[in-house]
Amino acid sequence: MLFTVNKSPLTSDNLKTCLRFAKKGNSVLLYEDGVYGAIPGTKVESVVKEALKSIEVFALKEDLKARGFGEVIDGVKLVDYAGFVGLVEEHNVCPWL
Amino acid sequence: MLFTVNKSPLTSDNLKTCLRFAKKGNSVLLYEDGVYGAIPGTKVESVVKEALKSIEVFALKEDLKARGFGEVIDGVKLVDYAGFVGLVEEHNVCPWL
Amino acid sequence: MAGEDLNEEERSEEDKKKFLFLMRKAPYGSIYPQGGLEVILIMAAYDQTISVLFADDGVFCLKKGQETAGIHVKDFSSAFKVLESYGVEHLYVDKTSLEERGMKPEDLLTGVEVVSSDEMSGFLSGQDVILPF
Amino acid sequence: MAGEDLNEEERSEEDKKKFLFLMRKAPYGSIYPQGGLEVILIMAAYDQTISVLFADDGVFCLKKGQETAGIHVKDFSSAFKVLESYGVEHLYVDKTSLEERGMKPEDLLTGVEVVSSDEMSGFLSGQDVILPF
Amino acid sequence: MKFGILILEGPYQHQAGDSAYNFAEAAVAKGHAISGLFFYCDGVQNATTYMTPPQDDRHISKRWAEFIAKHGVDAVVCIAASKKRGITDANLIKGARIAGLGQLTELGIESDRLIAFGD
Amino acid sequence: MKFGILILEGPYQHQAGDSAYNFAEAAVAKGHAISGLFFYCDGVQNATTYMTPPQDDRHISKRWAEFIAKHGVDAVVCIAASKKRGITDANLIKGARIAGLGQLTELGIESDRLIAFGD
Repeated sequence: MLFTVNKSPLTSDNLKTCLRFAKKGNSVLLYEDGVYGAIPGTKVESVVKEALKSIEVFALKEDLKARGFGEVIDGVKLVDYAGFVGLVEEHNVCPWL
Repeated sequence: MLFTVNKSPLTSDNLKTCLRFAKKGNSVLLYEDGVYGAIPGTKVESVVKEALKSIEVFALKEDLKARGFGEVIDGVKLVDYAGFVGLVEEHNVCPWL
Repeated sequence: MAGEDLNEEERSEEDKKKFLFLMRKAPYGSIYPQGGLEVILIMAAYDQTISVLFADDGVFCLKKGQETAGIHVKDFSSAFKVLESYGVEHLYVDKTSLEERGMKPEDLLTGVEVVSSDEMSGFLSGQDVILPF
Repeated sequence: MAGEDLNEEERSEEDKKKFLFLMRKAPYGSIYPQGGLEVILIMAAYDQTISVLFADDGVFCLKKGQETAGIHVKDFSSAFKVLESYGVEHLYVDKTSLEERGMKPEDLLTGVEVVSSDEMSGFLSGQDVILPF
Repeated sequence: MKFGILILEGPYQHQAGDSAYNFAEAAVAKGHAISGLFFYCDGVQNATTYMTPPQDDRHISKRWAEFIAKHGVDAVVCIAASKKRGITDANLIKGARIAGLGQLTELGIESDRLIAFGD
Repeated sequence: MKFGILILEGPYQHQAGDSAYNFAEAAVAKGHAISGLFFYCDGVQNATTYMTPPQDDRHISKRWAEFIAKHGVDAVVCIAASKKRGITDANLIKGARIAGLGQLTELGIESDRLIAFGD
């Protein structure tokens, strides 16, 4: 299962509630404003670090770059749109809008 | 100053960040999905109760009724649309969208 | 689409897909829950497996006593009551979401199964299509 | 509108209004920040007092190094750099919002005044018009 | 008092346009003047004559047109936002006009209060 | 694989429509088929020919029309949502068709994956 999260976790609870449903072995893709969850040093960094213990977290490179960020929290994997498509090949998708 | 808040505080940080800027004597109007902040027993009730110590909190009756609620946290004042207009007569407005 | 000429009788059990409607948004603030409801009512005419999960602000969709006259929009909440008669298999409500909103099952306008997010995790993975509204 | 035939020279200092643009939304996810920016650039031609406060996700609008080619939308961030030359009086950034996002003033693409929400409270009350974007 | 109203979201998708309308109605019912409506961003979609909602639902653009006519309100639809979204004089509700963002500044200057509805 | 794509937000206001387009482009670039596009709620606005965005900005409906033609994709625009928002055959992009919500069910059945973009 791939959860796709597009809201900024700095202002929305979306990522947190998504993680309540994401179980071991699931993946979460952060895209659009969701990518702010991938950058280091924010107030939600600990939430993402905790999640990384049991699930895979991806961030969409194009959206990160658009927003002026490159570096991500250790363990978060960067994917481009082709990688996004690859994740959808591998998993059923649960869009967490 | 009247802050108008239209997002559900159960999923959005809007109400919390608004309250950081609202100082003693200011007012906050909860409308649209913002009215969920006015109902008793939610996980954000304590935030609203704390706010009521220094500011006035209003909730739009029409939006509450539409959503199936009537009862509100002690101290929250109900206004109808005429009351909303009255609040805007009295205060400059800061829409906290 | 190729599927158009298949009618429901022609679909065998194995052809059925599992559709889950994930209702996570409050009613009236946006069109989403109403939009989801309209899809469910149409999809019910197809012979598929349909479940609905209400989580986060989506649980507010099921609140009893909605009266929308004052905001001049259509009250669509009563339609949620008929979903079971439309053949929707399961109506689930996330327990934590309900509790965080100070709500009890008796506040809801239809009978639902209150479930934990742990129980739902596996269920989500078993769905073919998840539609978010 | 009656005001249309007044040009800026004809307005006395007392006629000036204080406009505050409250930028609280992240760029690109929605049109809001770009919409606000376009209003500011037009309003600058009028002889009014304009301030901008970046708070919450709005501080992300000022992040250096935005490159939008990959998502095929226009990068409008450079326009924020020219606001002061357009006569915008103050560019404020809320300190807490910046800190919660792990950002420092040097991450921002233009010089701003970093302020506390306490300082801003009084300032907000003194505005004639607050436009949220 | 003179109230200006800014509408930033389109019809049916978000409640913002409904709230703006309900507020405007309540304001005139209390004897206030609406100094102007400004439709911006997706808000411009509220002003299209092309919508044909179901009979049992509100007709958002017709409702605004009637409000504008009844109370003689100046209603401005942002030209840049309209171009992006396909609003032209051909599908603009009666009583509204397409104009630039300068009109929003004018509205802010002319109004005792300018209140925004969006998402 | 066959990917179905559901678009729930309108053009320019939210990133959802852009993300859907970028995803669809990347999917065909990887050799996948797009089994269908379904435009619902404000998403129907992506399919209007009436938009005339600035030269230096993307033309969202033209981009979809070109994508649909190039890859022979079935693109359905929800009839109920279109009526509320003024989309008709008169302003519908080439290659798209207006139809009912049953088509979304069909798309779900026909696709290996159905992925939604919204807000």
